[in-house]
Amino acid sequence: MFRKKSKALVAMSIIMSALIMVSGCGASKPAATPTGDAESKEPIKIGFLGAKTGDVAIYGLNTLKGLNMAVEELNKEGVLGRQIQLVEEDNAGQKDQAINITNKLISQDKVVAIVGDPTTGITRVAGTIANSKKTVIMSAGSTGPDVVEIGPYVFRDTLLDTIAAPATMKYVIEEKGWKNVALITSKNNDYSVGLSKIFSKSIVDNGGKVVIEEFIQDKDTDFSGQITKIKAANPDVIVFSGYYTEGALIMKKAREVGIKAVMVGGDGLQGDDLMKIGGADVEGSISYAGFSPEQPTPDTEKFINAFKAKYNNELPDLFAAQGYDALMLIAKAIKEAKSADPEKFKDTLAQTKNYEGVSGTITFQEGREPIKSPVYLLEVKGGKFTLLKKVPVEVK
Amino acid sequence: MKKLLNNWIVQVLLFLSVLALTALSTSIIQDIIPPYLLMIGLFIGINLIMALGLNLITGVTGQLSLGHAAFMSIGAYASAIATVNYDLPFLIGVLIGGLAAGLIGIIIGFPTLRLTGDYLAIATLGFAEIVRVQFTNMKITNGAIGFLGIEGSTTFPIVMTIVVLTICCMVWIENSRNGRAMLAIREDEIASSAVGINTTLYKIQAFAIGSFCAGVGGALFAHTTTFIQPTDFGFLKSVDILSIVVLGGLGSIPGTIIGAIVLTSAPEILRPLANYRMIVYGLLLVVIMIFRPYGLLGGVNLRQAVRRALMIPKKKQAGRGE
Amino acid sequence: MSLLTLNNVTIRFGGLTAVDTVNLEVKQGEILALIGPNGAGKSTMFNLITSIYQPTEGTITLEGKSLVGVATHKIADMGITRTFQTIRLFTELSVLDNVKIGCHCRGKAGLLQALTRLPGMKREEAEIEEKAIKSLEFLDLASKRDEMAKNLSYGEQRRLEIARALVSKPKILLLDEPAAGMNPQEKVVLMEMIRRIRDTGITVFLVEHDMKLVMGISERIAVLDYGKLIAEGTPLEVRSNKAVIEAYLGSGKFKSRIRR
Amino acid sequence: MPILNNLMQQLVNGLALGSIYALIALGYTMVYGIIGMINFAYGEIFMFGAYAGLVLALTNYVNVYVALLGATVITMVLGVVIERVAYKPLRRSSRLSALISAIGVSIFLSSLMVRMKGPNTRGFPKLFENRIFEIGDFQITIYQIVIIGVAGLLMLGLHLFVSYTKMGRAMRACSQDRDAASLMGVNIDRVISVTFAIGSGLAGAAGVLAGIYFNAVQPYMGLLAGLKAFAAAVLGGIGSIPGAMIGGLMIGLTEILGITVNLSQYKDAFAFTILILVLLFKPSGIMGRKANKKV
Repeated sequence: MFRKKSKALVAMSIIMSALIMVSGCGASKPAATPTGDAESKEPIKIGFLGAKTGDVAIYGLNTLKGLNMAVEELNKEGVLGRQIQLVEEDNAGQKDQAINITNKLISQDKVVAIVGDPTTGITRVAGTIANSKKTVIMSAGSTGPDVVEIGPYVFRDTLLDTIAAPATMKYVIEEKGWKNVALITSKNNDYSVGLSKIFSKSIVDNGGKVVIEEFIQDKDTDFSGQITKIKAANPDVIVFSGYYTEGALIMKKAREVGIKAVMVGGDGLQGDDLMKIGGADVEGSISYAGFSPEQPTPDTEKFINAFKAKYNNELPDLFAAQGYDALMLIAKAIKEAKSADPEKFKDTLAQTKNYEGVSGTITFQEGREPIKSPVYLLEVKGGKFTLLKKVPVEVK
Repeated sequence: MKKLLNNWIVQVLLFLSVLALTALSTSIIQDIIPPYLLMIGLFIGINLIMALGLNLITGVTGQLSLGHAAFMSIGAYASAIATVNYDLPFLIGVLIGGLAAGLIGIIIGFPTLRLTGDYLAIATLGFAEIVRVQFTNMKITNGAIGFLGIEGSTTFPIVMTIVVLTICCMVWIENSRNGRAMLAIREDEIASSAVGINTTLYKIQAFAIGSFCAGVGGALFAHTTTFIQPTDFGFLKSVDILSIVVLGGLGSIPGTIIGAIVLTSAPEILRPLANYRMIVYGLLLVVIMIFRPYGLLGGVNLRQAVRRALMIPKKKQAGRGE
Repeated sequence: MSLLTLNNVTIRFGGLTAVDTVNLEVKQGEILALIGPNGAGKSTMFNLITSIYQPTEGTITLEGKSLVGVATHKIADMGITRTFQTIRLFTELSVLDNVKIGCHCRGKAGLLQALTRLPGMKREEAEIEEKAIKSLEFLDLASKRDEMAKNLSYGEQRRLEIARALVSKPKILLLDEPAAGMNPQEKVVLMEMIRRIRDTGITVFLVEHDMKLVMGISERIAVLDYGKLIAEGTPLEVRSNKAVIEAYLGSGKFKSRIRR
Repeated sequence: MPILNNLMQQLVNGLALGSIYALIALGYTMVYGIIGMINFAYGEIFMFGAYAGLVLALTNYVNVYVALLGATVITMVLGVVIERVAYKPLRRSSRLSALISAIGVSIFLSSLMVRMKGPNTRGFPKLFENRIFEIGDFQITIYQIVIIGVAGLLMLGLHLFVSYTKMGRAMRACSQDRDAASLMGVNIDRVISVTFAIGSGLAGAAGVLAGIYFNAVQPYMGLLAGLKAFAAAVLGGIGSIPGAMIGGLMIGLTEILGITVNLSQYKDAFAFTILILVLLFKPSGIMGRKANKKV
């Protein structure tokens, strides 16, 4: 009897504390927007697919931040006189949950388009379903192969590495004269593995040499072993194909042991956290992006300012920018097609040319593969990404 | 009548007709219910197949394994290689997935099953990590980039038929000389060997069958998602499957079924909680364990409970979760 | 005729010699008791016979076949089963299942049979069940067959352990302190039971502290002290053996044990 | 001899990494030794410690010692609360129920931290200036010295505490036989609480040290660190304090040496391969007592 009572007490206290915590955290949650607009036209539903929990949550949550910005902005005027309503679901980075969510969003919530997932793997899985159910899906981060090939409803608005990475290596080797390269790959990150392949080919093509190749894993924190070896190999430059968090940590360690070489990487390094974590140690790092923060289009500037205002002075990262653009592109296509029917606006969307998004100027090629032109090479200077070089890209 | 039912051929026919009925009814259901629910049902089925395998290892034989996802991944990759690289039919691929996992289970089992309790747990955990790293670095699996181009051949009727088949096999094993030996090992290893049970043999048998089930589950998973990466089979996947078995009630087949239903649909049911979903999920695990430490159906004799429920004409159902 | 022969058996754990050059024969069809103070090495002897421990020196043979180095689980098949000093039942299983498991070494069905359920397997299952029920009836536990083993009383648990060991029809039954924790009435019943077991042709070898029981049923008694066999003979002989008396009187521990 | 210098440098790297594993492993070993349960939420306590240190360090008024102490105290309380709420009701249940409960706590804590602080990796403010000492051709940073030093001191302190204090004696008694200890007048609840407090405190301290050394704090940092620390505890012989230290150092060194011999992509497999090999040849771990089979 006593034991039962104490158990009940324990459970009560757990539930109570959970409630308190939930209500405490709840304050910061943006209000959902099922607006009772005077037009009383049903809102256009857009699904968000991405991880809000689990170890890839950061990419999903950042995409979502950008997405929410876009919703807010679009709803000031409405799209075709209707409001945009975002249906967010968390797939925790797991494919089975992603499948369930994609089905739910399409068959239950009746969304017309899905934005997400930031990772290539889940996009392929969700893309197959969305395509077969004739719902537009736009990934705001996937860079791997075999995504848009799934079918006419699958899009992405990322900067593809096949163009930007060789241009970057050409610049590094020819203009900077850094021929001896230390190449670091994050072995459990598909983006990094794919990008490293492109990097190592273009290093050789441009007359450079990979003097040492090292591997890390995403979420690693200790790089002392790799850095010690890199120091011994004495490279001119460190090329890292992964994301900004690991990039910053690698550079911290490198500077700690006295390596002077700078880091060069892909658009995965585009994140304010690179400087936040890396501080002075990432000064001089070179990476590429679809936009230049020094010569921002008015839209980009507006976006950055609004983002900072909304999210506690935080700067948007690449995922936030691409998430924002993804929805804006979809909304534009809906407006132009004058229809929220995916079967109709998907064609309008596929014909997008030179759209000036906040993550770059986007053109969808034949087959919906995006091109962002020009590509900007950026250097970290004074804790900011600054323009180094503009590389135009040919649009077929 | 009773005599007829005891005839082996009649029983086989009966069993086959149950399988056929399952396949038939599920393919009708498939067309009626919305795809969202159907997919949840499908994943419940896949998780259940894997959980039944783990139940045999951990629940029946008492060997704590924290590496079930490794066997799942072996089955997934083996079947994918079979159907994609060698153009074998889907069901053969599933069988190959199961056999590959079972075989590796035996190879791993020989040395590690000498360990007991938590030492075995950590060894299986370590093994799973090694497998994951191996798949990340192999050419044929395409590393972190993932294995592409798997046909989406898994269907609801196939999964459900395999589920029924698995449940039947598990019930038969448990009610046989083998199953009793496995239960005895869980209860007391020394007494088991004193009555002549070759403990190593039966542990490996359980491990092999359990791994086979995980491999089959993995194969079905791969042919559902059509694309697999090593990160799909991390430690947390093993934990998911173990949670199903423990939550349902260790060693209880109906418990495992309930566990699979509850835990596979819990993240979906909890979806409205949005950002607090995983927080609540964590709490839920704790609360269920505090109130039902032996699992939802642990220590419930289902046959007795049903009999009691039938004798007293009350609507109360036996052993309902939640 | 000698059934089980221990020849110069010695086992050392580190520096401690638990059993020291013991020579002992267990004869077909007898009731033999092994007595001695706590820590004399009695249970260790049983563990040596059932191959849980391996002797450092010496040989153990059953009908001429060596038991040294034989895997523990094969011992039961060869015809030796046992009970344990601290009861080791399969507590979460039913009484009937406990006894059925005792039949394990007499069964043949493997995984294939379990999954095909051919008539042969069912016949075997039926036989096992029949044997198990008979064994339960023999030990007066038939009415408890569906109870969980953990719910039995202490005396019932002891009997269940014997039933489990008996069901495979061993040549020798090793009983490790079967009367421990029993009340006087239960002990009387137990004595009767042990005799009946012997009457079915099974040799009984027991370790016991209860002198009344030992003297009452044993045909021969062996006395172990500090790992050495100090006496062997009929109850009458042992009772009047000088070495035994010395050990009994000389060791306060042992004396108190006798009275119990 | 550049290779030798490189090796020396790698040994230092391995020692520093190993010290962090060792600190977490200590907590595992203590809890396991006394109540025989795997506290799976341990990695998350480590993570909470790191965040507590971060929050304290960001207040600007705090130096490294205060951050370390504050995080230790916070995680001590956290550990005790977790034990009371999630484990104590399950003390008499099967080991697996407690394990699942611990997994629940672990999911709860990491998801809670994501809600509270976001999923980003956060940098750790410099609590003191880094300095590099050159010894011959290899260098050791002040961070590495502090990590190895603090870890060594905490371990020594713990060893002395368990060996020579009354509470330590009670702990050892509980690890031998909890019921007997209880009959001898040892307050089991208190011993377990103290065990959880000390173990969690160590994990919290390790969290702050890891935050300073790696300069990174992340809500999911606990999982892999916890698994490896658990492996370290088993490797060294679970229940043994010097064992946890040796196990932690061994795993740290193995990882770094794996990188040194050009197998960095297999780094995580290394630790576990060594673990399995050791278990197979010496199942009770390096320093573990051999459990005699009692019949």
